[in-house]
Amino acid sequence: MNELLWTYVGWPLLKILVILLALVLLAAYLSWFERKLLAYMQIRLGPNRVGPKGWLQPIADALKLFVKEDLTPGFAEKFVFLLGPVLIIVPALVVFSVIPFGPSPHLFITDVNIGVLFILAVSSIGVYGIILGGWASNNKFSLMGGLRSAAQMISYEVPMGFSVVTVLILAKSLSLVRIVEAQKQAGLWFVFPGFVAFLVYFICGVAETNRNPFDLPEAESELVAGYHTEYSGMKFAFYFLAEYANMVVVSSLATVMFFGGWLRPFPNVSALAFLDVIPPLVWFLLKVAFFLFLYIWFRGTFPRYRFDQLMGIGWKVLLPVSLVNLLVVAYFVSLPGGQV
Amino acid sequence: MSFWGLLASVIPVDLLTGLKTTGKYLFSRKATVQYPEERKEPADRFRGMFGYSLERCNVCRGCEKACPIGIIHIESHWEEYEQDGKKRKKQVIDRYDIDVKRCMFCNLCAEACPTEAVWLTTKTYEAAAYERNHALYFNKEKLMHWEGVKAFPGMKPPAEGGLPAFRLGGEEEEDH
Amino acid sequence: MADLQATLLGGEEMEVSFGPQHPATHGVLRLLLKVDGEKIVDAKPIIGYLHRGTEKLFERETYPQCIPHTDRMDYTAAATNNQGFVGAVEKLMGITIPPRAAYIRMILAELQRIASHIIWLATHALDIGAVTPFFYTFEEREKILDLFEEYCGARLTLNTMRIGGVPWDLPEGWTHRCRRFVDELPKKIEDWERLLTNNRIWKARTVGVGVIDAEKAIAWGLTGPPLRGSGVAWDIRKVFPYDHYNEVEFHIPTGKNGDTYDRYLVRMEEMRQSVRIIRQCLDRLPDGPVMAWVPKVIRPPKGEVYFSVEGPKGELGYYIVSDGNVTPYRVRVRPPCFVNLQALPELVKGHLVADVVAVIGTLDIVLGEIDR
Amino acid sequence: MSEENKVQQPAPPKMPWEEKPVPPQPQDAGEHPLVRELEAAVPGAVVEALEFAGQVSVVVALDGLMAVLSALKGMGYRFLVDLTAVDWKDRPEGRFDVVYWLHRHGDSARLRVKVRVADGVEVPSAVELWPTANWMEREVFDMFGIYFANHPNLERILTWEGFSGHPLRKDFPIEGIDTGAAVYPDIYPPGGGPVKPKGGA
Repeated sequence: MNELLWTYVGWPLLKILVILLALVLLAAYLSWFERKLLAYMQIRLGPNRVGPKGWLQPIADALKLFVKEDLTPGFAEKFVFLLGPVLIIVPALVVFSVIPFGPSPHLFITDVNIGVLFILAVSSIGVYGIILGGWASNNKFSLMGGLRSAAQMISYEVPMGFSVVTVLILAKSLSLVRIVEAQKQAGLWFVFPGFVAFLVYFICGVAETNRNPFDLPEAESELVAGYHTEYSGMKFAFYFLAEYANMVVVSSLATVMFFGGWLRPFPNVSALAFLDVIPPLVWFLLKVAFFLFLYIWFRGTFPRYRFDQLMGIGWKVLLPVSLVNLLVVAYFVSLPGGQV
Repeated sequence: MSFWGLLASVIPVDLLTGLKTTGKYLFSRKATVQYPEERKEPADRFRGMFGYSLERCNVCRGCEKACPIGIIHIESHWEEYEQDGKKRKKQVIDRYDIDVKRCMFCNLCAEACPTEAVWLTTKTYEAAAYERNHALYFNKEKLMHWEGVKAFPGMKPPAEGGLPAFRLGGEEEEDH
Repeated sequence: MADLQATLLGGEEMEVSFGPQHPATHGVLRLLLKVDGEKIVDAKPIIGYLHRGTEKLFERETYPQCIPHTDRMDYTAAATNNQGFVGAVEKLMGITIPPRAAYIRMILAELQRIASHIIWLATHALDIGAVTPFFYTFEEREKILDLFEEYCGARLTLNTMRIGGVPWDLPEGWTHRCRRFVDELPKKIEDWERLLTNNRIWKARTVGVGVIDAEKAIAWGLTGPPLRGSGVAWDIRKVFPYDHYNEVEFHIPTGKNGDTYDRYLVRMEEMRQSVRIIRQCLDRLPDGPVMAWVPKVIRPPKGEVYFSVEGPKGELGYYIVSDGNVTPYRVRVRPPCFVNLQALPELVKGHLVADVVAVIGTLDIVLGEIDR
Repeated sequence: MSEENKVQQPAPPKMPWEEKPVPPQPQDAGEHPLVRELEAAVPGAVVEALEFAGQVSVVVALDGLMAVLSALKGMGYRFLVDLTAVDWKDRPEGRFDVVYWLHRHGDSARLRVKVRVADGVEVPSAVELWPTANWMEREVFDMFGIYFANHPNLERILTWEGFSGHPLRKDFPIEGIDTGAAVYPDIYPPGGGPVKPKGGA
């Protein structure tokens, strides 16, 4: 009985707690990493005052946001205003329950056989947080930010879905663990057969997380701060955290679906076996870090698209490209012996 | 669209050049000056905190007249004294106030001064205060000692013999 | 059809108060936008938040005392403001300034033009979402400010020209450092252009945005880069050369389409032309005095004079009416930003909210000068 | 150096910047080509023409202003550089000068047109001819209180709605007026002068 309790309640809870904590810390440190990296690209030093070399800056930021006065504008719709941050942070964290960080069952919370669907479904709830937050603030800039975000997320969900389907065809499974294993069996990362799908996926991922060059919902120079203009203190911290958590999700998914998750490059080439000294978890994290670096690099380099152009790219470029790509991949897979 | 145009739109050379540029700067020398620990030394002609020398001042009131916003306030009286058996009169300063909080550091007072008794080339700029009305209102004692002003390293307040780093303005000419 | 669309799809128009506290309005400009969704139906600029009554203030000050006040109008281009004012008074009094002073003025003015264009580029790119050029450009601007500091002791509000010349000679080694700076600058400009000029996102945001043709630009009184962007090669430095601009070679860059992208290209090229002018000035810098003989008390004769210089933003004119006193009777500043901003509703109509910030950026306004 | 040498070498000629400046003199410009051109287009329009420092200004009568301005625009003056006003407080023939400063691109000719108006008299608006006159006229209205007839939107531009007075009039005190906008009068006394210690002068 005791053992049962441990297996079904204790251990999962512990794992959830660890991953949650690690995730929140990761998101916080991601912001530090971003500030530092951006600063270095912009020939300055970035945060370096709190703690040694500025290592404690995210903690200081978190503390500041904790103790800050939590303002609710007088004209805001109080309940919905409160609901917004909750709706955005919860899906962002829940998604992590199905992401496998490594091959051993201790390294993921659960392996759902519809993992990809689960992620797509849950993460789209996040958009409600943005829309509701923007609407409830009763601020025109927030409203515009919320609307932009809604339109953006909906339009980019479609090509993203199609590019994910490409992977599903290749892996013949919806489970994320199975997808990685399929890549191991095939002996090659899915990014090679599905390069176009990967590109579409990553562009959509950048757009879905509202990051530069698609950071329209919070475009600072146009909409002040977009949907979170009126938020302060912890509520703002939730939005902030969710954005970074979402970045990690998109990067993790890209890693799992296209870059072999925890696998080393060319998992079946024995000449590269010496790479196995690096444990799978580290491989996974390295790949995720690379995508996060890309995110920040983009932010440091590109201007911002305009709203109509953003929609144009989503519907007129990415959607047809992902559809055609899907058809092509499906055709090759359906050929006799077309198993990748 | 031509083939090359299509190719150019597929391969985002323009975006990659941008990424290359920022990537290059990622490893370049950083421009930040870590302020309280490091300080850039202002140029010799840098116009900062006032220096004022009571001995040099001959109360011509040129600075008071030259100031565009009238922040210099001078009061004086005549005193008789004997020199070589002759009775002479000289002006003695009672009050020499500069309202530094309103100063725009235009240097017109220093240019008007025939004796170089007031100057701005002190390299000193750290005069911030929590309360500007009194902390940044300098009378002649405060001006001489730079009360509440952090002198730039190497510079001394006029009372301790600080001299201008550079003579900025004021033609060399005899007193009148 | 359009009517049907309007009844079916057209919602209510929304009024958005864009500024005066807004990150992209370059100070305290307020725009009252009427938007239909994100489309601009009407824009009404509301200005005056920074009005300090400079023109009234001039009537109190003596002529030399006016100069520091001119610094504070277009605070990103103090040297050209000084140049305009002292030029007007010199014209009023018939003063010829020594050639060395004129060349120093030209060097300062061109450095200031580069510095001003750098601020424009930095904020313009920032408004369009590119953060990084801001820092690259400001590093160069810092070098210009260092040169200013070395010459006149101030970095922003320079007060660096006097009626009859410039107050001081160049410090030792200044020309050398200035030359080194102008030699390095073109490489840096290339770097900035690599981030923007061919970038498809930058092009998407600027090409075809805020178009104004030459005819309209003249009617709206646009001057400076906004006018040149529309294809009118018109520059006070060429049309009414002041100082010694007739002795240096440079060309006036012009655009074709009069859109934001062309104005961007014009300004980038102007920086290069300024470098070219500075190089020539440094080569030719004559020896001699830097101040003309001027009376101790500046008391121009009765009369009125209008004198304009090509500021970084456009034609900056000073109309001085003198009644023979030591203080001007009336000084009118013809602020280029004020006139250029007026065309903003014309430029943004029918565009989206995001284009408003692009257009504000491309007009390169400084509220200190608009409100005076 | 001997005495002879000194005599033989005449003093170098003074450069223009070493001499006392000669201020420009006002001249009658009735015969100036720009004025004659205008005179030919609108006979009898020019009341007075003056050239000073190379700049031509013509004074026209208020009733002929619109005719003159539209004629000038027809003559190629497409660019209204500046529009402003000057307050001559006690002048009998009208208190204000409204000044138009026009530019022609073809030959870079510039012409200043002035019209004298009394306080309270409306000046026809030039917005129809040059749209750029819109804000300039608003500014003149705001600063001088000169009304422009047929202006599309004549309201204050630099000061706020409800501000009383017109700041650039000569009878407006240079220290400003009490608008009730002082924030902390006890800490920052009105007038803005140096905070004088109590009991001081």
